[in-house]
Amino acid sequence: MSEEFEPNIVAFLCNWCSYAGADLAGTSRTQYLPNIKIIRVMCSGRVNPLFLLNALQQGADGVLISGCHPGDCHYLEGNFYARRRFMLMHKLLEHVGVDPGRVNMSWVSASEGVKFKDVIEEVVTSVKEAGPMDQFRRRQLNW
Amino acid sequence: MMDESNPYLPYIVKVEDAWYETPVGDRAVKTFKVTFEDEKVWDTWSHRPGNCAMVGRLGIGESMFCISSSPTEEGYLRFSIMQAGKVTSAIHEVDAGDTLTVRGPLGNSFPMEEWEGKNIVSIGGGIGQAPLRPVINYVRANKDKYGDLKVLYGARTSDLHCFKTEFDEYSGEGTACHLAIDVEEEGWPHFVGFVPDLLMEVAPSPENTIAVTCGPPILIKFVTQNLEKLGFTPDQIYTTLEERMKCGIGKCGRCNVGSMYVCKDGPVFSYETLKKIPEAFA
Amino acid sequence: MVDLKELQDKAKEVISRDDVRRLIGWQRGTYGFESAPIVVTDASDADKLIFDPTCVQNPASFITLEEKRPVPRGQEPDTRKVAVMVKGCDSRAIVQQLVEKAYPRENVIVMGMPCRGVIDRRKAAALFGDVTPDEVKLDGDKVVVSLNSETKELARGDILADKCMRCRYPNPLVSDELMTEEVEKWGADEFADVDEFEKMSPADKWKFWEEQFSKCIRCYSCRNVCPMCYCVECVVAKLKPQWTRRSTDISENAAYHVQRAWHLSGRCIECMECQRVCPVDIPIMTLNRKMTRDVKEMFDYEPGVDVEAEPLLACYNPQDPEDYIM
Amino acid sequence: MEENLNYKPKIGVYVCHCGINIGSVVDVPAVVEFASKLPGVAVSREYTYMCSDPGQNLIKEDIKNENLNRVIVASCSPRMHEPTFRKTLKEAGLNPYFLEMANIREQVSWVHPDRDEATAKASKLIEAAVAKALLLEALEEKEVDVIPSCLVIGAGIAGIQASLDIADAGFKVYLVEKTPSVGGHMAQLDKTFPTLDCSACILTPKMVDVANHPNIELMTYSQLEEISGYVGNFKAKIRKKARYVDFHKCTGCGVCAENCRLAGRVPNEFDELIGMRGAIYLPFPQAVPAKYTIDPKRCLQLSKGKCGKEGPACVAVCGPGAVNFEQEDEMVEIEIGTVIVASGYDVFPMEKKPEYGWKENENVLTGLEFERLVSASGPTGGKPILGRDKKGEGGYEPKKVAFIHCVGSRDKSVGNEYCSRVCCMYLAKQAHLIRDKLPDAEINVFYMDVRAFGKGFEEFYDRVRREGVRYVRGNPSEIYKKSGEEGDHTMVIKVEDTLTSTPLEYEADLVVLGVGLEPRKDIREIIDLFKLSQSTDGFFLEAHPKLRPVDTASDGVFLAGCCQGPKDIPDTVAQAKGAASSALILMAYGKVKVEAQVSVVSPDECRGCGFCVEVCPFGAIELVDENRMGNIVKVAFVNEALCKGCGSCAAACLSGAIQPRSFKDEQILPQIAVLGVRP
Amino acid sequence: MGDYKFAKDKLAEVLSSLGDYQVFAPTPAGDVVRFLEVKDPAAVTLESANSTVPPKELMFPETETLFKYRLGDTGLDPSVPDASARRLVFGIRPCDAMAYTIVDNLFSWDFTDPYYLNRRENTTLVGFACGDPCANCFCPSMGGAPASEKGLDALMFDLGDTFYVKTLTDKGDAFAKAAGLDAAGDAESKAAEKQAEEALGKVKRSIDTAGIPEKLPSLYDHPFWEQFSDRCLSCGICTFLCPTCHCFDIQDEAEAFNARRARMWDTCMFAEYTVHTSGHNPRPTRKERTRNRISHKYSYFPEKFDVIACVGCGRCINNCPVNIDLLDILEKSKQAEGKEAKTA
Ligand SMILES: Cc1cc2nc3c(=O)[nH]c(=O)nc-3n(C[C@H](O)[C@H](O)[C@H](O)COP(=O)(O)OP(=O)(O)OC[C@H]3O[C@@H](n4cnc5c(N)ncnc54)[C@H](O)[C@@H]3O)c2cc1C
Ligand SMILES: Cc1cc2nc3c(=O)[nH]c(=O)nc-3n(C[C@H](O)[C@H](O)[C@H](O)COP(=O)(O)OP(=O)(O)OC[C@H]3O[C@@H](n4cnc5c(N)ncnc54)[C@H](O)[C@@H]3O)c2cc1C
Ligand code: SF4
Ligand code: SF4
Ligand code: SF4
Ligand code: SF4
Ligand code: SF4
Ligand code: SF4
Repeated sequence: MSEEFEPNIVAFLCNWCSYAGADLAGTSRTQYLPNIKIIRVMCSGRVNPLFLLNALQQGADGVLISGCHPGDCHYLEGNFYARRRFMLMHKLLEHVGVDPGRVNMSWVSASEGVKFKDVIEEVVTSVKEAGPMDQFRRRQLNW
Repeated sequence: MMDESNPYLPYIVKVEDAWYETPVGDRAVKTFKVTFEDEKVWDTWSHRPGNCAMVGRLGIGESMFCISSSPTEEGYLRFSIMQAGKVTSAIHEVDAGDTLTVRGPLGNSFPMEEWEGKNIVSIGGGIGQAPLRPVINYVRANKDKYGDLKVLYGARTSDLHCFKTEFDEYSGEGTACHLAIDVEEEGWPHFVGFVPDLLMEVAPSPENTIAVTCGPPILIKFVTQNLEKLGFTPDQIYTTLEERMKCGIGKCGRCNVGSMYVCKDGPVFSYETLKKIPEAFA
Repeated sequence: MVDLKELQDKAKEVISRDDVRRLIGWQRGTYGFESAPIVVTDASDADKLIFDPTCVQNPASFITLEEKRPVPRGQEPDTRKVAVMVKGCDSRAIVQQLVEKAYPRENVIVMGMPCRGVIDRRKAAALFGDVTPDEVKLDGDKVVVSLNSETKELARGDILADKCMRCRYPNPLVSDELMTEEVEKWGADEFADVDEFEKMSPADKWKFWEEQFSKCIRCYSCRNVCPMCYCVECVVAKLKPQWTRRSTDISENAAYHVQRAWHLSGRCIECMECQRVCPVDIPIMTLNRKMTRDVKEMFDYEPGVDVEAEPLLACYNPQDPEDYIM
Repeated sequence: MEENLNYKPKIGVYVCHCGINIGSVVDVPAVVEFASKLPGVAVSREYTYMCSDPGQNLIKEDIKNENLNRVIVASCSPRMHEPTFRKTLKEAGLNPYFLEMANIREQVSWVHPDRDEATAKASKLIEAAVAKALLLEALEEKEVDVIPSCLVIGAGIAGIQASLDIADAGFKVYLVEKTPSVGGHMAQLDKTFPTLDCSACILTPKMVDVANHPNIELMTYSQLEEISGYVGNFKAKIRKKARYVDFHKCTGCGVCAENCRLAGRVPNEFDELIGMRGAIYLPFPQAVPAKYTIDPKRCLQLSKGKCGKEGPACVAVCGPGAVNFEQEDEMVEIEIGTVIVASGYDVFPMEKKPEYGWKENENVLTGLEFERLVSASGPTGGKPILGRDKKGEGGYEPKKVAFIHCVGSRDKSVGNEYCSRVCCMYLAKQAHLIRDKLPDAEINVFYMDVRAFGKGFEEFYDRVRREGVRYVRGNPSEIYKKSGEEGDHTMVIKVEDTLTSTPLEYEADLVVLGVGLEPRKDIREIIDLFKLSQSTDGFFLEAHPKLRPVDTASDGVFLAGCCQGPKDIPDTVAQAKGAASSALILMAYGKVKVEAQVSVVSPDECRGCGFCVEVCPFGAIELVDENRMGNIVKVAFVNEALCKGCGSCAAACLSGAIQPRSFKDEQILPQIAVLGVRP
Repeated sequence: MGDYKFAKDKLAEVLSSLGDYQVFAPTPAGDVVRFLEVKDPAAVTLESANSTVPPKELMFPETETLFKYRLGDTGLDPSVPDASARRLVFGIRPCDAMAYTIVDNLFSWDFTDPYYLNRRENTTLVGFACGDPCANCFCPSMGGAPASEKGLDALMFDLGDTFYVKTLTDKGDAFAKAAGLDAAGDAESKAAEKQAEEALGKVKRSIDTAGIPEKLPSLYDHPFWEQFSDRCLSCGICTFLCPTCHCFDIQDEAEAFNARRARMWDTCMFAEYTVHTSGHNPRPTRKERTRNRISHKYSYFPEKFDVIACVGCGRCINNCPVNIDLLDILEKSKQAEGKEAKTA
C-alpha cells in the first residue's frame, strides 16, 4: 500500500437524482475511487449545512452534497434552497480557514452516471490537495 | 461504600433481570435488578431506604435514581426507571446480561429507627412509588418494630401502576392497600380519583403515625395539605425531593434548594424542614 | 439632542397606559462608559431613562429574552404591549424579529431614537483607562467627554463603535413615534475589513481563528445578547441529538462559532452586541460581517430592513449564483 | 407484533452475495463477521440472493424466532429493493420502517474492484446503517378516502373537456367559470387553424353539453374563494356573484338588453372591447348559459342608484320579471376529492410595447381583436371593416395588411423568453382569412422564423404562402402613423430585413399583432389558494416536465390547458383529457396512500418563525396556536396528508424543531459519525 | 519564612530557573490576559490588574476528564492529577488566591474531590500584591486586601526596579530557593507595607456585608430582583469568570470506541441548568437565577461553610455586559423590605 493520503469524504445524495446517478454508475460498472461514503437523503434540501460541520468535526476530510439539477427537483424547489445554503456555508467555512476544496457540491441527475464518477474524481483530487482535515476534528486520542 | 478516594468512579453492575412495569413506549417504567460485577463491593456496601444512586451507561451518562429495593432484600439492588431523556432512554435499551454503572449510595435516608413503634402510611403516585417501596419492604421485614402499615397508591390508569403484583402480596400479608386510578376503567374494583382524594377517603388517623409521600409535585402538594387537614403535624410528614443533579455528591451545584443540596442533605426531607425553604416547592 | 425631560415624560405616558406592560430603554450605568438597560414597569422609574452616546445596548434583545412564566390554571396570560426604545441599528432587530414572526407587530410600541453614534467601551478604556466619565455627548463631529471636571474632544472614529462609523441607518426603520428629529445619514459600508481579511490564506485564517476560538469560554453571552438568537432550545444546548459538546476545546468551540455564524447569516442585523459582550474579546463580527457581505453580494439581500421581506434562507431565486457547484 | 417494539434494539444484518455480483468482490464472510460485533446486532447472516423467496424467508424466520426489531439488508440499492424488504418485514409482523439498507452493490462491488477496499467500504456502510437503525422508529402507513367529485376551475375548452370526461365516467363535477359564459378564448375565435373549422361550430355543442350534463354542476359568473384540506378531501368555498337577474326566471329573450339605456354604449370584453354591449348583456349570442347579467359597475341603477326618470328600463320590459337589483352574492360550500385547474391565459398586454402604436391607432389590432373583427358574431358581422363610427356606420376596408409575429413572445425585453406556440399559425390563419375576404389586399407578414411543427401546420403555412401572402423576415422596431391627415390610415412599419440586413419601411392600413400568450394577470389568486408553483415563464409548474405534465406539487390538483403553458386547442384538449384521467384514477380507486415518512414538529422546541412554512414546496405546514404552560404561542404544524417528506423544512429550521421521519437529525448524525471517521 | 527580592529585569531569568515546576503565569492571549503555562518567559505580563479568566481554571479546568474508558469495556481509567507533582502559579492576585480557600470548602466537604484537591496540594501560589486596584475591586469588604496573604505561599510586591518577595509557607520558601532569589532587607519590607496600605486606600468600592446573609432569604419573593434580572442576559460571564464559582456539568463523550466522562464549567445563570426532562424548571426565569446567584454567594454558601463565596475581585461587575452590579444589588437588598421566609 502506498503512503499517499487517502481522504475520507462524506457525501449527501438526494434520492431521486444523485443517488440514482450513483446507482447508474454502479449498473454501468463505472469504476471510481472508494473514498466517498454516501448518506442517502430524500432531497438535497434536507441537508442541513450543519451536517458538513459535523462531518468535519467527526474527522471527514471533505464533503460532497449532490442533488438534482436546478429545476429538476423531485420536490420542485428543494435544490434551490440547498444551493443557497451551501453557497453560503461554503463561503463561511472558507472564511474560518477550511480549504474551499473540502466543501463540494454538484448537480448529478439520474442519467449522469459518468458525471457522478467525474465528480467523485474531482472531489477526491481537490480534497487530496487540501490534505488531511485537522482543524475541526475532535481530538479524541488526546484525552 | 463508594470508592472514598474518587467519588466520581462508578461501580460496574450486571443486570440480572429487567422488566417493564408499565406498557412499553415513551415514559415507560422499567425495573432493573442488578448486582456488582466485583462481588467484593458487597462487603462494604450498605444502603438505607431513601438512599439514591447514580445509574449510568458508559458512553451516554448517568442520572440519579432512588434505590427501590430495601436493604432487607439482599444480594441485589433494584432501580425502577422511567424513560425520559437521553440517559434513561439508553438505560431502557439494556436487558438482562448487560452492564450498567452505579455510583452510591448517595443522599440521606428515611429515619427508620426514629419511626420505630409508629404506624406508617405510604402515599405514592406513579413512579413516585419507587422511593416508597424500600420503606414498605423494610417495614414488612421488621414487622415487629412498627405499628400498622397502610399503602395508598395511584396512577393515571391501571396499566401505569408500577409494582402491580406486589400489592397483592402486601394485602395477602394483611397490609391495607388502597389503589386508585384517575378515570373509570371497566372492571376496576378500587378507588377512582386522585390520590389526595383517596387519602381523604381512607383518612388514616394521625395518631402515632408517620406519613411518607412521593409523586409528582402537584400530588405532594395536595397530599401534604390533606394530611394537615387530617391532623398530621409537619414533623409527621416526610417526602423526597427531585432536582436536577449531576455529581450527586454536593459539588456540581445545581440541586440546591436554599442552602441545602438535595443530593446530600436530601432527598428525604420532613415537611417541617421544607416549610422553611421557599424554593423547595418551586 | 434629546430633551431628556420630554423623553421621560413621553415614557411615563406610555408606561401608564393600560395596555402597556413594560418599557425598555437605557439608564445610567454604575461605572464606566456604558449605560445599563432598564425595564420600566412603573411610571416612577421613567425618570431614570436617558439617551446619550453611552446607550450602546440593543433593547430589542430584551423583548425576546423575556421568559414566559407558566400561567397558573384559571389565570389569563398578560398580553399587554411592550414599549421599546430603539436606535437605528436596534430597530433593524425589530424588523427582523417581525420578519421571523417573533411577535405580532401590534404587541410592541417602538419609540424611535435617531442616533449619531455610541461609545465603544474598549476604545474608551484604551484612551482613558478604568474610569467613569461625568458626561459624554456628541457635538457636531466631535465627541465630548467630561471627566473629573475636565472636558476632552475626540474625533468620532476614535471613540465611537465601528458600527457607528459605517452606519447607514441612523434613523429607526420601524417606529411608532420618533423621539427626536431624524438625523442625517453619514456612513457607508464598503466592507473593507472583510476584503482585508479575505486576503489571508486558508491556513492563516485558521491560525487566526484557532487562537480566537481557543479563548472562548462558551459563556454564550454572545448568543444570549443577540436579538436574533431566541430559539426555545438552541441547537448548542440540545442533548438529543447533541450537535455540539459542552466541553471546551478547539473543535467544539469552532463548531459553536461556525454554527452560530451560519444561523445568523441573512439574519444578523449588525448591532455588534455579540462582539461587545464577549468577555474574552473574540472578534465575532469578523464572521458575521463576512456573511453579511456575501449575502448582499450573492443574493442582494439585507436583513432587518424590510418587514415584508422573506427570510433569506426560506426563499430562493432561480438565478442564484452557483459558481462552485460542479 | 407489539412485543417487537422493545427499547433494546435487536438487529439482524443480512448480507447479500447477489449471485457473484457482490460476493466476487466483497469478502462477504468477513463483512458478516464484522457486522456481528456491532452494537445491537443479534444476527448477522449471508445469503446468495436476499431478495429471493428463501432469502426473504430467512429474514422472516429470524424476526420471529430471534425477536429481531431492526433489519439491515446489505445488498443492492434501496431504490431497487427497499419496497421488497419493507414488505418482508411487514409480512413478518414487524413495522416496515424498521428496515435500513446498505448499498454494497451499486456503491461497492460494481464500482470498486479492489477486494480489500471494497470489503472495508462495505463494512463501513453497514456500520453506518446499524448506527442509524438503532434510532429508527415505527411509522404508520395511511390511506385516506377520496371524495368522488372534482372541482374544475375555468370553463375554456380545457375545463369543458375535462368536465365532460369526468362526468361521463360517472363522477360529479363542479365547473366554476369566472365570466358569465363558458367557452373561454376558443369562443372568441373565428376559424381554427389548420383545418379552418369554425370555432363556434365545434365548441358550442360542448358548451351546451356541460350545461345540461346531469353530473356537472355548472357555476358561471363564480369564483373559488377558499380551499382547504388535502388530496381526496378538499373543502371549497365558491362565490356565485350576483347577476341581478334571476337565473331561473330569465328566458334569455334579450328584450332587456335591447332596451337598456346603455345599449351599445359599453365596450364588450368578449369582443376585446372593439364591440359594444349594454349594461345588461349576454357576452355573445351563443353564450352558455343563455342568461343575462347586469354589469354592476356600469348599470345606472346599481352604480348611481337611478336609471332614467321612469326607473330601470330592463325591469319594465322583462316579461318574467327576472331583473332583481336586490340580489346578493351567494356562497356555496362543496367537498371534492380532486381539482383540475384550467384557468387559461391572457394575451400579451400591448401596453408593454408602446412602440407598436396599438391603442392610439384603431387599425393596429391584436390577433385576438382581429379574431373578433372577422368573426361572424363579431361587431362587424365578420366584415373586415375598420374605423366605423359609434353607430357602426362608415369605415373602410384595408388594402394593405401587415401581420407581425412574436409580439411579446421570445422577447427578453418584455420578460417573455418563451415561444407562445400558436401565433405563427394563427397569423397564417388570419392572413388566409384576409386573403379570403379581401382577395386584392397586399399582405405582408413579418416574422423571426415560422414554427409550423404540428400536424398539418407546415402544409397550411405553405398554402397560405401560395395564396400570395408575403413573408418578410424581420422584427419591426416601430410602427407609427404616416401622416396626421384625416382619412389617411397608412401606418409605417420600420423593420430590418434580417436576411438582407437592409432597413426597410413598409406601409399598411391594417396591422395585426401576433400577440403571445401570457399567464393570467390574476394567476396569483389560484397560486395563493393552492400554493401552486410557477415555472420561470410564469405559468403553473407541473410536477415533472416529462413524466407528470398534468400533475402539480399539490396532490390531487391537476393542470389542463394554457394555464400550464401556451398550447393550441388540440394540445389543450389532449391535456384536459389527461388531467381528467389522472383525477379519475384517484376517484375510481377511491383511496389514496399518504406518505409515511413525513415531517413532525416538536412543539416545545419550535419558535414559530415560520421558516419551514415558507420553505415547504407543498404548503404542508401552517402555524397554529399552542398552549405553552398557559401562554399561547404559535408553532408549526405539519399536515401529514400534504407532506412529501422532502425534509427541506428541517434544514431551514434553526432549532431543529421539525424533522422528517426516517431522516431525522438524530438518525443522520450517527451515520456521519461512522462514515466521517478516517479509516 | 523569609524576605527575598529580585531585580525586575531578572523576571524572565527567575521564571526560567523554575525548571522543576510546571509554571503558570498571566500571559496575554489575544486581547485578554489568562494564566497559561509559561513557555516563553518573555510573554508573561504582570501589567494587568486581573486576568480576565481567573486562575481558578488551574485547579478546576474549564473541561476536565474524570475518567476514560473504551466503549464495550468496563475498565475505567481515572485521570486524577498527581498530588505530588509540582506546579507553581506565579503572579496570582491575592483575591484569586483567597478564592481557592473558599472553594476548598466545597470540594472537601463530605465527599472529597481528588481532582481539585490534588492540584491544590501540588501547587505553590506566588502572589502579586495589587498596587493599583481596579475600579470595581472591593476585596477589603470581603476580608481580603490588595496585599492579602490568605491562601498564598509567597507574596510579591512591585517596588519599582525590584520585586520584593515575602514567603509565607514552606512551599513558598522552596520556590525562593529554586528561583535563587536574593535576600531582601527591612527597606523592602517597609516599602511593601507602605505600598499595601496605600493600595488599600485606593480601593474605591465597598460593601458592608453585615446582615446580608441573614436577610437575603427573606427577600425570596421580593420584586427588587427584577430590577436586575430583567436586563440579565442569562449568560454565564459573571459566574464563569468568578474565581469562587464552581458549578459544573458532567457529560460522557464518545469517539468511535474511545470515550471519557468529563466535567465542564456550568452556571446557574443558564436556563437549562436546573431544567428537568419533563420541562419543569424550578428556576424558570432570570429572576430566580439571579436570585440564586446572589443568594448562593451571600447566603447559602456562608450558611453552610461560614464564608461568603466572594472575594471582591470585581470581575462580575467589570464583565457583565448589561451593567448588573453586584454591589448595587447588595445595597438594594439592604434597603429592600424583607418578609418572613414564605411557609408553603
Ligand atoms: C433524588 C432523585 C431520585 C430519583 N429517582 C428516580 C427513580 O427512582 N426513577 C426514575 O425514573 N426517576 C428518578 N429520578 C428522576 C431521574 O433522575 C430523571 O428522570 C433523569 O435524570 C432523566 O435523565 P435523562 O438523562 O434521561 O434526561 P435528559 O433530559 O437527557 O437529562 C439531562 C439531565 O437533566 C437532569 N434531569 C432531567 N430530569 C430530571 C429530573 N426529573 N430529576 C432530576 N434530574 C433531572 C439530569 O441531570 C440529567 O442528566 C430521580 C431524580 C432524583 C433527583
Ligand atoms: C388570437 C388567437 C388565436 C388562436 N387561434 C387558434 C387556432 O386557430 N387554433 C388553435 O388550436 N388554437 C388557437 N389559439 C389558442 C387557443 O385559444 C387556446 O389553445 C385555447 O383557448 C386554450 O383553452 P383553455 O381552456 O386552456 O384557456 P381559456 O380559453 O383561456 O379558458 C380559460 C377559462 O377559465 C376562466 N377562468 C380563468 N381564471 C378563472 C378562475 N380563477 N375562476 C374561474 N374561471 C376562471 C376564464 O374565464 C376562461 O373562460 C389561438 C389563440 C389566440 C390568442
Ligand atoms: S461571549 Fe465570547 S466567550 Fe462567551 S461564548 Fe461568546 S465568544 Fe465565547
Ligand atoms: S450576531 Fe451579533 S451583530 Fe448580529 S444580530 Fe446578533 S448580536 Fe447583533
Ligand atoms: S445559535 Fe441558532 S439555534 Fe442557537 S439561539 Fe441562535 S439562532 Fe437559535
Ligand atoms: S418534509 Fe418537505 S413536504 Fe414535508 S413539511 Fe417539510 S418541507 Fe414540507
Ligand atoms: S419548526 Fe422550526 S422553522 Fe418551523 S416555525 Fe418552528 S422553529 Fe421555525
Ligand atoms: S454576566 Fe450579567 S448578564 Fe450575564 S448572567 Fe451574569 S448578571 Fe446576567
